[in-house]
Amino acid sequence: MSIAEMANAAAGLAQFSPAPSLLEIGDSFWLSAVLKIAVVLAVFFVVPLVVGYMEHKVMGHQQARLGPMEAGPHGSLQLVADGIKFIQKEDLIPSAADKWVFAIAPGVAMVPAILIFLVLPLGPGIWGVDFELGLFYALAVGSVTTLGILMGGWASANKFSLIGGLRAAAQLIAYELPLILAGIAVALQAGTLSLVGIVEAQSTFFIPGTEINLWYLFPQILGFGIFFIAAMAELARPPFDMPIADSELVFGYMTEYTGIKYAMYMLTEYAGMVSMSALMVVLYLGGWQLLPGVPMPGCGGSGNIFDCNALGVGLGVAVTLGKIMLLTFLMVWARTTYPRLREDQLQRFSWLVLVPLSLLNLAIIAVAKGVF
Amino acid sequence: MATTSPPGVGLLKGLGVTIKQMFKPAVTQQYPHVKPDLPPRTRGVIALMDENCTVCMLCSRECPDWCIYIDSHKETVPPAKEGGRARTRNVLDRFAIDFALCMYCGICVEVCPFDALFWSPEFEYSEYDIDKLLHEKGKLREWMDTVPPPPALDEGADAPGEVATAIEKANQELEAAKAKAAEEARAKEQGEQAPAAGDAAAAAPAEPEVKAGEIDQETFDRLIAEGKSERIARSKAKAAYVKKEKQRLKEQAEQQAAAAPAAEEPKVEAGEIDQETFDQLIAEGKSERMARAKAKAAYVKKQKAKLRAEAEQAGGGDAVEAPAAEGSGEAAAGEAAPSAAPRKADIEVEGAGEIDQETYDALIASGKSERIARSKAKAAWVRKKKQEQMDAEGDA
Amino acid sequence: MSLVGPLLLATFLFCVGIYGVIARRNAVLVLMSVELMLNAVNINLVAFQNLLFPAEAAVSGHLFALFIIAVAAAEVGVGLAIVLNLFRTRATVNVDDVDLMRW
Amino acid sequence: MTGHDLAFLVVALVTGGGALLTVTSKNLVHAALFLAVTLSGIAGVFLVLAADFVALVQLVVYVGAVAVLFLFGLMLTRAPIGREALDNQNRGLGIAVSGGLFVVLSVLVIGAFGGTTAAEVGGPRVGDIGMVIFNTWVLPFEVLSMLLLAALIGAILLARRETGDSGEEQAPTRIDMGTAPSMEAERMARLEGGDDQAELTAGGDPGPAAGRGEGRA
Repeated sequence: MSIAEMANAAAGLAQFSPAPSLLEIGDSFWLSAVLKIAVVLAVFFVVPLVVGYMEHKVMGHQQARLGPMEAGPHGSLQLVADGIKFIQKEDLIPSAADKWVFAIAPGVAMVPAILIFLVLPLGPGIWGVDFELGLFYALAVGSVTTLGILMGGWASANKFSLIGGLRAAAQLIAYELPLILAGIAVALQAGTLSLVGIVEAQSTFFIPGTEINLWYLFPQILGFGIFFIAAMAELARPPFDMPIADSELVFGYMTEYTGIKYAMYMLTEYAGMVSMSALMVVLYLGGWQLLPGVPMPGCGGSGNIFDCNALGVGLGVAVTLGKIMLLTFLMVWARTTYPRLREDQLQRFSWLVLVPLSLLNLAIIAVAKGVF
Repeated sequence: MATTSPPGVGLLKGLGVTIKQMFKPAVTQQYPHVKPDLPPRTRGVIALMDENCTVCMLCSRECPDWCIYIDSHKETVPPAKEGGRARTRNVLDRFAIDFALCMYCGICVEVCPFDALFWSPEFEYSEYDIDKLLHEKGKLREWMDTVPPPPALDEGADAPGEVATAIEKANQELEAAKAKAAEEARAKEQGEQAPAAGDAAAAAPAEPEVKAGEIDQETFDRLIAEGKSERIARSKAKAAYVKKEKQRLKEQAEQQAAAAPAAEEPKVEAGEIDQETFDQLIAEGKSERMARAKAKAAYVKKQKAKLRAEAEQAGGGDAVEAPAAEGSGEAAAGEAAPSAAPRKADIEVEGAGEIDQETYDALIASGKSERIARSKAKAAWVRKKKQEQMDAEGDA
Repeated sequence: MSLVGPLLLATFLFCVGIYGVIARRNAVLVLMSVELMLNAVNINLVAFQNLLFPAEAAVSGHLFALFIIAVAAAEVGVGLAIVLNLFRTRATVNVDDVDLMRW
Repeated sequence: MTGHDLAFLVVALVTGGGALLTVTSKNLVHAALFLAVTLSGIAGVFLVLAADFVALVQLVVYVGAVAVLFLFGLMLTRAPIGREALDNQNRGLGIAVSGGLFVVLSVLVIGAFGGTTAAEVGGPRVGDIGMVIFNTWVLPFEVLSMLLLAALIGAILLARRETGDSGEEQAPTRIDMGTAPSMEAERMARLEGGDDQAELTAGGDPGPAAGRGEGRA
């Protein structure tokens, strides 16, 4: 027994063993790999479309409009139609642009957005990998998107694009800090970085001295608020959309993009909404659990959320997607309500409000963890 | 001092506003599926009633965008009367409005003196090609069908100017004829002749009015079935109804006439139309509006002729005189009337726009301007008339 | 897995970094080359730890790699601040031009 | 040649190619982007070496922050294009030194570890790293955090435009940008001629033109 293992044993830390994914069928590596990729891609391409449609309709109704009504029943196929339109559009590249960088920048932004979905648990057993560093992985991979945006802004050979790209980069760096700090507090409380492990830890978290099960939303309401705001800023969603502020910068780093590349940037944004919401669901809202303390129908295992039959799995996925929809609805709601911040207000808000608050949150959680 | 609320309350209030708005009904109009509810006199597009156009070019000249194109040629019209002068008139060849240039100011509609241009509420005439927005008179004429009828007059309002004039004129002539008839009757009475026709005329039942606005359902259905537009069908059906009604009334009148041969129409009703003329014009493809106007004129003319004939009948052997009196024109009629009914003379004399030809010629010859000459001649005419009237009174 | 591969890659990156430091005149590029050299060292540390002493409990290789990453981040932050300041005062970022201390 | 070796070969080629292009690229921004590729490749190398945590730290710190910081630096200063603007006259020397060093080190490495292979690639779990940091290495760790804090404050002080005492802001640098991205030669000529459009922040410096003039003389 090594020193580390002894230390682990002393600290009560168990060695990590990944929870198996339901998508692993038998011993076939390739079959399960293809299945996982298919599921991840399906989620990546379908759920953002639903979120986008929801945004159209919610924004419309909140602004006394109807939103899309023509494509499909109540405009439900509007984004599909948009996608077809984007594919048909001419792919313009400005003559002064840096061709290669301009061409690959949307891909650099989009690929990390896909990769995040690999570790997000959508239901009992419905995940690509239960990665030991899942939370860290999601935040780390997400930070690469910055590079794609900066590349696009610089390569467009357009001052609006450049300013937009710089703003985006500054904003993403500034808000990554509170995001990660809030995430660390959750990891601290759960004792693991694995997203599945965090869900499990929430199902077995009780108010000290009682039998009342709670999600991390309640002890970490401050952290949740910080994470939510920082996530909106990370995604450059209004009211934090300074990088594409259309009244000042035309369309920021996307100004010169058309057709499929533009669609890739947009898909990145909406997929980011979905993945950030899914992260919040996992970190604060108990993953696929119906309600705190309520065992999932058709499930057994630890905290009554694993070892599910078909009903439990279906219900779990539905609950997760429902929570994601709820959170994205909150984002859209904030978008229609608040005006855009100014660039200096944005930076000030991050460094002078969110970062100290997230440090405070972390300290509170650490002390509480030590005490109880 | 403004009341301060704890920070964040404003943010929540904002969220409340948007969420409340979300459950209120939207104000969107689903346009292509639901037609907009436009005000009745909406200015959508300019329609042309080409029969009314006299190629005066006023619209084209007033147009700030110069978007009206008019071509015409002159035609010589044979003299209306034997020995008269042949006249020329303009015939419209082309009337086009370029709606790509038009700014919908409506000056052309305002300026048209002959009611040839109208605002139509039609607005769905967009094109993919800007060239196709140049619309010729055929298309402009089609839009005429979408022009709503003029708004109804207020209760108790004066009749429109042209109608009032027509009525007045007809009444004048009627009065003149009556007066003449009465005079003749008096003359005859003096010669111990038959009783006055005038009384009989007064006693005769008036022709019942034909209600405008009713349509002949049969005709309407048939036309709709033929694919005519609803408006055209309606107008034709109206005409058909009027025709039928007139036919019926005529038969009735004939029956009455057979019963009372002396019956005649006491008064020329304004608004009545001559069905024959109307039908003929409609059959010629003239617009309903035009046909109606002409038919009205024709009716008035006919009525006059009828009255005259009756007067002649009543006058018996003096028939030779009457045409001569008519032939001397309206002045003669106007002159005759005051002698019979002096109380109306002042008004009629003042209201008339007749000029004294002698005075006019003299003034023109002495180098006065046409305008002055005309006004002085008018004054002279009135003076003369009054003189005559006074003389007549003196005679009486 | 062979240990030589990572070590050779590290060597290559280190030499490329040296070339960059010598041959580049733009201060930002020089900083980049320094980063390359630091990363080469990181590869060495991790490779030795994981391939040569996998059962070692002290995991010093990983730790030093993490420390180097942290120091490198600090170095880049300060370095770029200096370069920015240099650009403000001299309107140039060429290291050749910054020779005020040369006698 | 195992699967690990094959995977390593692929990421190593990407990494090495990226590094080579970083130091030879004629475009400053391209160089920074190639550096990002190199750093991502190194993260890949760490993954192949089963060092997940280090790989992710590499991704966050280097690709997500340092590369972006470099790009920032390039865009805030000017990014001239062309070999003359980026390289000095020491290319031959650089090739000689680095080439010689590479040969020597390669021979050494192959001689020392030529036959060493690991049967199984495995690394410590993140829990182990945490335990070691906060047990054995806690003092260096704390010192490192102090270093980071010092670097943070230092960088802010260096980059701020304010002067130390009054806190007043100095006039921003005005720079004649020229008409094309690469006007280095022209600008230099103008500097030499004393017709300097670049207005410099005060600091007791006699100014580059005068300073250089003395230096050259």
